[in-house]
Amino acid sequence: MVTHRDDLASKTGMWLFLFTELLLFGGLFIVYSVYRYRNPIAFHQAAHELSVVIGTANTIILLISSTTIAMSITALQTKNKKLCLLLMGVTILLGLAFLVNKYFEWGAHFREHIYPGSSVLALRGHGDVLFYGLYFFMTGLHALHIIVGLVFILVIAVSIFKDRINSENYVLLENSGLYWHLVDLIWIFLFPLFYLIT
Amino acid sequence: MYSTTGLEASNYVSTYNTAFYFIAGVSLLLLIGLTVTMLYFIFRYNKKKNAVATQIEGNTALEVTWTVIPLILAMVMFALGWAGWKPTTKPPKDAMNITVVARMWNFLFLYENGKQSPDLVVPRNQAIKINLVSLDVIHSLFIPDFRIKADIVPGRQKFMWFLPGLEGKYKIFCAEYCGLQHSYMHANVNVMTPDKFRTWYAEAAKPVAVTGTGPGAIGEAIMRAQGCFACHTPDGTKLIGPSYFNLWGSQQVVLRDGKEVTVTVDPEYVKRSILEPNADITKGFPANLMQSYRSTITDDDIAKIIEYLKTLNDK
Amino acid sequence: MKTDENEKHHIIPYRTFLYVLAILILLTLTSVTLTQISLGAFTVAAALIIAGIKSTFVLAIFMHLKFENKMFSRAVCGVILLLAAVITITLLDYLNR
Amino acid sequence: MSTQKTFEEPSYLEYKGKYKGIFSWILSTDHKRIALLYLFSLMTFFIVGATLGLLMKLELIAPGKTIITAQTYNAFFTLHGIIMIFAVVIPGLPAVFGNFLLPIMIGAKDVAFPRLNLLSWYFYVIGVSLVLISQFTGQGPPDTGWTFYAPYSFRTTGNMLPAVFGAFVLGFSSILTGLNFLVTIHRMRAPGMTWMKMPLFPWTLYATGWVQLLATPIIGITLLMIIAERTLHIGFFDPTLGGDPILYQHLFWTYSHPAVYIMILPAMGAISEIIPAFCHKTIFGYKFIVASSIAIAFVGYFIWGHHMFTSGMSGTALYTFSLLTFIVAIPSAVKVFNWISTMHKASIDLQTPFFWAVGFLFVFMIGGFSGLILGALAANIHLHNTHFVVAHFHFIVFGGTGYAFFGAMHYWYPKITGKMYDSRWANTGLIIFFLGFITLYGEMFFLGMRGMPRRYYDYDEIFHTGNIFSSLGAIVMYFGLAVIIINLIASLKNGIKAPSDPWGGKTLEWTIPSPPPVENFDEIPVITKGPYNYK
Ligand code: HEA
Ligand code: HEA
Ligand code: HEC
Ligand code: CUA
Ligand SMILES: [Cu+2]
Repeated sequence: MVTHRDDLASKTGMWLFLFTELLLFGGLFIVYSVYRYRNPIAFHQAAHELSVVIGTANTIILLISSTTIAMSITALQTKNKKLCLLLMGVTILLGLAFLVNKYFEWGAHFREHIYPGSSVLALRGHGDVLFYGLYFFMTGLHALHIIVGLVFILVIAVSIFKDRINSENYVLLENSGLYWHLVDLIWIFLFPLFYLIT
Repeated sequence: MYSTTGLEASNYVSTYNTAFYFIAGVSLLLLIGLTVTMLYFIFRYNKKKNAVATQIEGNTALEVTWTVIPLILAMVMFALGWAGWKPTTKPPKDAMNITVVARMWNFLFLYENGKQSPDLVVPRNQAIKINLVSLDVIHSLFIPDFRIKADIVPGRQKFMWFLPGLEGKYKIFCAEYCGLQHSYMHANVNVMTPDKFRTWYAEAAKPVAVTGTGPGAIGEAIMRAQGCFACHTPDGTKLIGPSYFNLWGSQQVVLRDGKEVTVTVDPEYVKRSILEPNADITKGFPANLMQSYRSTITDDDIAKIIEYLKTLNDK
Repeated sequence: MKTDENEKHHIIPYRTFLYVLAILILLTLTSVTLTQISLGAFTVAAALIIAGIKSTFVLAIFMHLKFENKMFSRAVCGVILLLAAVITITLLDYLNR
Repeated sequence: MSTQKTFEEPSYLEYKGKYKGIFSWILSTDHKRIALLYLFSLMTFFIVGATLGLLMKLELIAPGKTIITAQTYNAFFTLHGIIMIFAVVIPGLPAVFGNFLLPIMIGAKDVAFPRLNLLSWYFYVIGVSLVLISQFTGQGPPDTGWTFYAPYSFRTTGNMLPAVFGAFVLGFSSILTGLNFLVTIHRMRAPGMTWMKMPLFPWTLYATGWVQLLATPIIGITLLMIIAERTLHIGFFDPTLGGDPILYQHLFWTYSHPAVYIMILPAMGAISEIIPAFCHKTIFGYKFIVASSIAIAFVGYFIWGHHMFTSGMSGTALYTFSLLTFIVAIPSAVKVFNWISTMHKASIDLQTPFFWAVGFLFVFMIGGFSGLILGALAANIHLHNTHFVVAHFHFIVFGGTGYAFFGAMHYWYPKITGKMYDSRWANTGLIIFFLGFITLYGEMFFLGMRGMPRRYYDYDEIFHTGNIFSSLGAIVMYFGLAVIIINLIASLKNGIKAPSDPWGGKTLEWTIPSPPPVENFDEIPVITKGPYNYK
């Protein structure tokens, strides 16, 4: 009906959506601050059990993937479709690498019987239950966002491939980029809060 | 009517009244004033009387006035509310300590000498400090005549205090929704003269009012005081928990560590059911609902309870 | 009134992104090493400050806020302040119990 | 500026699109048709919720069991609360009248994202369906009250998951509507419509949009945590695992207090449209009304703690929350004074919508004043969780948002349907309704003052008399509402054709035909004057 295109509206909408995502995690940050305040020692010690190496690796993976998706926009703007698709492909691969790392990390915890509701965890005390509860819930929700972001990027890549999205009309690519950066931003905070408070 | 109880019923009545009646009074005046003004305008400036409206964009001086005056009024209201609340945090040093144990769905008051009572019995003019303990979900101890209420939150150390000033019997309600029998979770406050209280306090440590005679009467009285009948019936009707009817000596299927086992209801089992209810979960009933009575029921009591259970089998 | 805003886009050179990436990785490594040597109470603060700096870079460059209408950056600041205020008010309860 | 009488174009009601029959509605992306979809679903749910309310009142007419069991009563007020809050008053004015009128009032052809708009209606229907499904499946209906307080909400055997997830989905729907409106207002105002030339209803939708956007995610995550708590025993709010039930209350009210301003702000906007239209007079203090909307939205975000005064928060928190609660009352006061001043030296046309506005003012003041009493710490300690609170929120939610909804219904009815309604029946219904309302809820103030707790299936004999009055009021109100609704439905068939501007309104919706054509405007108008220009 209304055929007028308004890129700024689209981008505004995306930003507003990112705000809701921010507050969604914001709620969890509130929970985190309260329980950390009440169980400083248990949090401190539980954090020792997380692997800083994997955490750092994952941080760097996400940072690089953020860079590549940002660069893909420049590529499309300068009409370099091939490079653009390549960069998006790299982003997706890095996202998958992140998930694989996470999988092994979680797997290791599960093998030690550390997961929400486990009786082994319950024996270790309230602070540990809460730390790992938050850890699994927040990183899990974050991983879910990674998956959504990957699908989003994939869909856009297909559109670019089919020239439905091009150098004239790339606001959707920008939006998928924004979403991906948000996922990165949240990780930037999750990382120190869980891995570095030792 | 509750609000007519004397100002002295507790130390909070008068501060409550000050805050309440000041705000209500100012509100009523404003409500009447504004409504009358509005009706007057409607009457005076309706289309028939005033065919052409005068266009007025606004008036900054007026706006400022009706921002500032309500703001001042509101600050007074706030201050009165605060002033009335503040004493609730500071119990006098000589306050008498009582612990209330709240659970679904009854209150039990524990005194320092080990006495237990389903009703709160206190001497007049003696500050009372009640430590609030909940075993399952949030409850709230509410004494309307005293204008006081405090939530009883599981896992938290909290207290409330008040100074009863008038002898008499007053209602206690549970004011936080806590499930099926929430509206039946009530008790009384019994304010006595210090003398009477002393006698009451010195009576046998566990004065459950035994109504009947015969075997099991004491057991029934204990269970009434502990609130067992909120969940269990003696006559076979299923409430929240299994009925006691024909329970004694029967075979029960229970879940133990997630596995089904059949047990006989013997003294051992009843004891475990009362002290560690979550060890064996009767099939078809929810876990975690019945909480341990370790803090309030002794082995002796359990023996009496079993006595009572035995009377509930039809021969 | 709407059209011209839509027309101007800013093309950011690849170089800029790579510089930013280098800075971000450097900051990550700094915060990791910082927290390994114990700074006591400041550890968490340091880690969070670094995370703050990192996110500023991501927001400004990767997310183009620096080149976008001012309205966006104002809104982002507003939302972050709001979240901070909510956390503070919640903690008013917990810190003073 | 006028595009009147140039319609070869069919109205949005007759328009033949790609799809036929019901699909031309449930697949339409036209903001006007979506508004009607919302209207019908919302009225259905409202009648369900209201009937539950009536049944509760019948139960309470006497102590002991009257018509239903305790279990059913508990399930009823839970469902009543969830439906009324999440499915009726929160979407209420924005989803129905906002959708219909926002684009027209700012001179646009549709909202910014029409397909998203339709999607939010689907979320809405799915959300409510989940809530309703929870009633009939699993081990019995949810029985926690609409507040889902921990730890009861994961102790109960009621079928919580669908209900909680339904509320989550409803939140999503609300976010999408708010987002859509914000972008629409930012990007699609007609040329010349500066912020200070925008009518007040869009202004309140704008303020509401921000609250929807920034508060709803908090309840979203909280509800997810309740789900995780029940399924995975994650321990966040479970004291036996170290969690803190009070933290749940903090998170819940961080959303649910701002939510009450989601409910009332658009209602205030509608009243701000109705009053000048029937006074034939520009609104008094336009800028101050705008500013007060924003102030309410902003300050309203920080006062959630006044629902937790007896929970044992720290003194500092109590102090802060109580103080801010009193501050948030000031912008509401400013609005009331400006509305009443608008009537000064006006030329008032006494029509049904205006009566609703007057009724709104009266009951809103009572509701607001009782809110002040509850905001005072000393008074709250006694009144918290009594029927005084129930009276407060019915006065302000039903009396505020509900009256404004019905006022808006009668104000924009000609525009939406193209028909006039019978105003004698409309006024009769209003009077019966009003009398029932005051008897029903007025009495609850006194019950609460005497100490009758809320969510009580059974009560002490001393509360009996009051409850009889209150229950009779409910029955009277039931008839009033029936008259109103039947009249509106009957007028669809019998009403005479409505002109494009039956009341002499000046905002843009009155410059186009009734019902509006599909594209709203032949030509986008150019705005040069303020919204309420009666010169
Ligand atoms: C539309 C929804 C709505 C609105 C607008 C309000 C508005 C207000 N509410 Fe209400 N409230 C609810 C819906 C709403 N509330 C609900 C649903 C609950 C219960 C939830 C539950 O537990 O289930 C509740 C509960 C509630 C409580 C908690 C009660 C308890 O459980 O203990 C409190 C306490 O402070 C409160 C206060 C207020 C105040 C101060 C305002 C103010 O904003 C009111 C401002 C208006 C005025 C003051 C009137 C106009 C002013 C004048 C005419 C000028 C004169 C003014 C002065 C002198 C200051 N509300
Ligand atoms: C918009 C919000 C809204 C509305 C409109 C209502 C409307 C009503 N409410 Fe409710 N109420 C709430 C929001 C609302 N409520 C909330 C949030 C709670 C808290 C829940 C909780 O504790 O968790 C609550 C709780 C609540 C309680 C407290 C329960 C308790 O604490 O014990 C009671 C008690 O009587 C009650 C009664 C009513 C009644 C009688 C109506 C009446 O509905 C109003 C009268 C209307 C009718 C009776 C009839 C409707 C009309 C028709 C059916 C028309 C017929 C049509 C044709 C013939 C075409 N409500
Ligand atoms: C909050 C409700 C509640 C209260 C109060 C309660 N119970 Fe129970 N009770 C239950 C439930 C539910 C079960 C079944 C699940 C289980 O075994 O834990 C149960 C099981 C039992 C059983 C085992 C019955 C069987 O069929 O195997 C006994 C015995 C018992 N309760 C005794 C008591 C006594 C004695 C009291 C009071 C001192 C009491 N209960 C108070 C809820 C309650
Ligand atoms: Cu205990 Cu309600
Ligand atoms: Cu509130």
